[in-house]
Amino acid sequence: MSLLELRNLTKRYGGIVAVNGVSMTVEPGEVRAVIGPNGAGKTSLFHLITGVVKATEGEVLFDGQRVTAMPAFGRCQLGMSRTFQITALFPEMSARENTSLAAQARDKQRWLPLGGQAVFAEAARRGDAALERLGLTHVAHRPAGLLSHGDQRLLEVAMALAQQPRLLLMDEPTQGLSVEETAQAVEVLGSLFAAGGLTVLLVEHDMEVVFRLATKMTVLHRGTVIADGQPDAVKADPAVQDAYLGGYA
Amino acid sequence: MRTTLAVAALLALMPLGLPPYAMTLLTEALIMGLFAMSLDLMVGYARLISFGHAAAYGLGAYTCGNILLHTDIPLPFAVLLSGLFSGTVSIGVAWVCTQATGVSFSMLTLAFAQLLYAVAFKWTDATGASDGLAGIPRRPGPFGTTFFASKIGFYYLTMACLFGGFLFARALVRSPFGAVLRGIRENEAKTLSLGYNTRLYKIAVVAASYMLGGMAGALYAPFAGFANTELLFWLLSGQVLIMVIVGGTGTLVGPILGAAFFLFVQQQLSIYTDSWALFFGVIFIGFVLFAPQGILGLARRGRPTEQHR
Amino acid sequence: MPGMHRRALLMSALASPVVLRHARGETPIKIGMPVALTGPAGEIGAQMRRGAEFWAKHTNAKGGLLGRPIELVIQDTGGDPASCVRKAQDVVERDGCRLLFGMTLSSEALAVVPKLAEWNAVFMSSDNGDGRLTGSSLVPNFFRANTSGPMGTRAVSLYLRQAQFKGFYAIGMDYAWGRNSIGVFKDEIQKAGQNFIGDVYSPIGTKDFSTYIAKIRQSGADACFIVMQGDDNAAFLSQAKQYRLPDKVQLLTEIVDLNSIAATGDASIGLIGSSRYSFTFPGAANAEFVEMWKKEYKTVPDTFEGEQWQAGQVLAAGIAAAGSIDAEKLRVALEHVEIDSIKGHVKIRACDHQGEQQGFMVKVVKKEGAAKPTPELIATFPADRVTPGCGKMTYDS
Amino acid sequence: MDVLPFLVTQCLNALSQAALLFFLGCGLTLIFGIMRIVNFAHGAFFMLGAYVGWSAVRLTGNFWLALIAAPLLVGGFGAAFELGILRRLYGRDGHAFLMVTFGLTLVMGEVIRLLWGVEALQVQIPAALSDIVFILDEPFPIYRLFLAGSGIVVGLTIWQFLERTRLGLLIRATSQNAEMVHALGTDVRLVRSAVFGIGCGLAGIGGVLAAPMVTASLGMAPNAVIDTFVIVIIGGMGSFLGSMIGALLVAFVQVFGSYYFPDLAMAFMYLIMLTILVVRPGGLLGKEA
Repeated sequence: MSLLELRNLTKRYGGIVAVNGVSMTVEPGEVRAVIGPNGAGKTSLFHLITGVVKATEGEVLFDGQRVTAMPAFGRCQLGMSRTFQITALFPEMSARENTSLAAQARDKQRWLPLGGQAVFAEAARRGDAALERLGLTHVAHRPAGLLSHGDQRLLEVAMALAQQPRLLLMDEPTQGLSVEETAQAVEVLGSLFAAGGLTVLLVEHDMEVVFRLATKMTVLHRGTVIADGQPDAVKADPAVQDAYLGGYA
Repeated sequence: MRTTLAVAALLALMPLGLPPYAMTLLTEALIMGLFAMSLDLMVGYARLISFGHAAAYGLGAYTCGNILLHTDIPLPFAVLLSGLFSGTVSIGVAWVCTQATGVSFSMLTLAFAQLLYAVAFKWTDATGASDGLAGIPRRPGPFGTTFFASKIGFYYLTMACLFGGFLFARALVRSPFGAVLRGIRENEAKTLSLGYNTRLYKIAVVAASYMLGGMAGALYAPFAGFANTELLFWLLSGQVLIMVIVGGTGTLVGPILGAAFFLFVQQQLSIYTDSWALFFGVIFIGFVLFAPQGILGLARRGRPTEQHR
Repeated sequence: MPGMHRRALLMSALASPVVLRHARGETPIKIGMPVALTGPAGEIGAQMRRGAEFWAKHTNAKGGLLGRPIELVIQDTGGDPASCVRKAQDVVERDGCRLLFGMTLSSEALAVVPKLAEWNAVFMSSDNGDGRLTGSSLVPNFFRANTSGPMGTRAVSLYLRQAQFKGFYAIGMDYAWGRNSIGVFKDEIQKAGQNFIGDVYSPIGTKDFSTYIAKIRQSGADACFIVMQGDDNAAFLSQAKQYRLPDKVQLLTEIVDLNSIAATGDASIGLIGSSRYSFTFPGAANAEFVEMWKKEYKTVPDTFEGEQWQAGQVLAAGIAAAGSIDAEKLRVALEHVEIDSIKGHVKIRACDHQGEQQGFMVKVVKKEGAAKPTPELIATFPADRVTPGCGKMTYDS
Repeated sequence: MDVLPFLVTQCLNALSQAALLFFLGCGLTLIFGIMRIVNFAHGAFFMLGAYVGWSAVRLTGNFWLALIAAPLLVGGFGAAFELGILRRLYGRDGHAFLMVTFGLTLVMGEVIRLLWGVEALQVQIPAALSDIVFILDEPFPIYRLFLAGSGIVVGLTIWQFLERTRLGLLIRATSQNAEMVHALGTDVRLVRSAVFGIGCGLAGIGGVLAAPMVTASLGMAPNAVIDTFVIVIIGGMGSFLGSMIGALLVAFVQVFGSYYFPDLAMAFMYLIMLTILVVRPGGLLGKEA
């Protein structure tokens, strides 16, 4: 069974159709990238998947369960963790507190109003492990707001990882990074994905990044899917070249 | 913990040396301190800036006043019950108010408090309308003891409520629940996306805050022997917010100090001038402009930062 | 200066030349006076303060009470009951007062009286109207030297028995006194078999009475009973005049005082009401008091100045009889005080601590050549007809 | 008495109240719409207007002069406060403004008390307006008619000002995109000071006009600021038309409510506000909160 399945998903804002009858799947273990030119509906699709906005039509299924009407935090509880296009952290907390708070969200006793030392210990353990996987252990005690741009990006990924997600959703993971920082981030993420065990859906417009990281691709154009498959096959698709890739290939 | 015990011991010794009027003032300061601390739970830990916290105080005071006037429930239980009642009512209030965020949230809380004020002004049977509830007694008990009805006994009851409330609030903000509140304070959208139902957490913290604030009001009713609509008025909401901000938000102790500070200064100034509110206003503007972290925040900034959660 | 308020110091300083000459070395008798000096009832509070100051000065000049000078500790309550409780507690605990004056509004007095036993203090009221203070809310340490709201209302209703009106409406300030007096009035009117149409209450501090006036006009009543004081009273009377209400409706009031007349000018002419005290009352005692007052203040005494003086005289008689200001002894003595005062004979009843006294009806008229309208005495009722039964607020016949 | 004359006079009465509330509401909404500041001190500026008006009438004996002088002074003070204090807070969150202006409310209340004393001060209605007229045989004060009229006139003037003048254009542009206006070479800071001053000045006009009816007194500020919040919240923060609708709604609820349901009038007003906020968090005509 697919981990994530979209059926005929549509979002209209007044008269404007942002996402138009999109159907696609994400299989366990794959790293799928959704690409498309500006205004293709990538961000709207991402919002529909994470639950930030509600679909006009169609269904979102996660692990066979219908989650179309479920609020964002509920989907997260099922195992969907996300990162933001513009880095979203808790700037005054240390990096370690950031990942710990993220990990705590997966604890059944996350709401415990008194005591809770065991909850904290477990959350810190998972958070620290995530920091280590992304090579951030050396900045663990620094306030998140004072980290470098690249590290902040990675910290956000670490927070998602600390939740041990079944599906990791990334919204333009290299947005706003310098060329150098992008290269670094891609390297870290590449080895992370290569290590296996993660299912990832990422939205990205930087082709370099997509071809380095993705194992599958979906191409959006004006709210509709125009191609889907292996990166190389998609790259060769004339419709895609026409709509988007231009002279890239 | 050691500091808390030392302060408790010091306060416990106060009745030995202070004249009655000073004990009255000190008791009122402790009540106000509890009230300000309760607001800090919302303002300092979840950035829920309430402009209507008098609602909690007034609810507690009227509830306790009615319990003491019309039943034989002993004073300490009446105070606890009133706090619980206030906390329960607030769940509805919070459900509505947390529809909004930011300044709109503040306005909604103000509107709610004013609605209660308007109702209290006309609901003669429960509130005595503009005449208020007079002659609120301090019922004896439990177990027939009249200790809490005496001036000193009442002081100890107030002290117990303040310290109990403080320990409860401190445990709350240091718990996993408190960690989520801190997340909401710094970045609510992110906290939501991590899988926390932030609205429930906000409603819960409002309820806890109203419960403690309600207890403070519940103590005030038998303290003054009187309760009227003034306890629901927006001016009180504003004053307590001033105490919290000047004392230092997100510190629990700061607002208690802020309340005591303003009460003593007001008492001293009102001997010489009726214009003590002028002083209130100027100090407050100064703090918002130059030291938004408050007295305790200033003091802590001077020290090397400690690892605190 | 621990335990001493600046205003208290000022008060004693004002009276000091006399104090020093007559009562050197004696500790003063401190009387706490939490009183509304600001807010809508501020003018009444100011009258009470002047009355008390004048009485204290006069008494100190004669050697004080029990050879001790009187010192007033005055604090402003703003007319707010919560603040009044706080200020009263303050003068008792901080300044050591065991005697209390003041508490301008009945709601303030109702808030304070339950505390009197704990403080071991006696409160002598000079203006509180609410009948419950000497009824259901009576406490042993409360005494009322003044005409109560029910008594004033009763005087009006007795007067109305000679008049013929088709229907009555009533407007009162929305607090203890207003609601209490109108309740008594309604009872009286209905017992007399007359038509009571309705009542309405305006919040304390109301400035715009247009809706209330419209309501009175719409009711079809040809007489309206007013239970208001201070700024609210003045505002209502002048707006009623503006809307030509007196053309259709005879205005009756529970209190006629000079200040309201002055504030409303000719708008008050024709107003009929009971008067708790007026400088126009008959008798040598009153004439003498008015003369003394004129000498001091260059004007005639107003309602609450006269009432406060009478309250002071009652308290003085009680202290003299008790030989002490101890609450226990003073209470017993006060319960048997009888004096001849500026309002005639006043007797404190042991049963409910109300001062039995005559009831007066006045009409506001402008005499030929006079600058201002004045209240003219039109009827007097004996004490036993206006004072209700012990602990009661209504009348049987 | 007939129902019709009663209804007509009460409606006129409500209109005159609405005019006063509108002066308050549109000033507050103007300031919020452009500066994102919730001015808690708005009631205090209203009160200041009444007191300055009283003094001006006393000094010059002319109500009309007071009607010009008071808003100028009050507005000038408002602009000065923006320059001296509020300016330091841009960049902080909206609550900082709410708190500072709350502090200002306390300070202004005390300063006014020190300067003018605690007694309520009566402002004489100008002779031309002090009489009454009979509308369908019901007496009605001319001054209230004048109030209702002035509300309409000022409403139209502001509307035309915003639509037709250069400063009006700038103000509207600033509310939409401050950086853009700044980039076009206009001093946005000056526009902000002007807007805060104009908003406060409007409250000042309201104060002068209210004074003959309700006297200048220290209780004015708290009552006014709460009513104003209700109006602006109902109408939608930042919406000029919304503040007009809010003022009318509140005035009619107050006048007819206190006639038919005197015990519920006040609670009713807050209930309306809460209902609107829950259904439309931005108010009737407001954008998303």
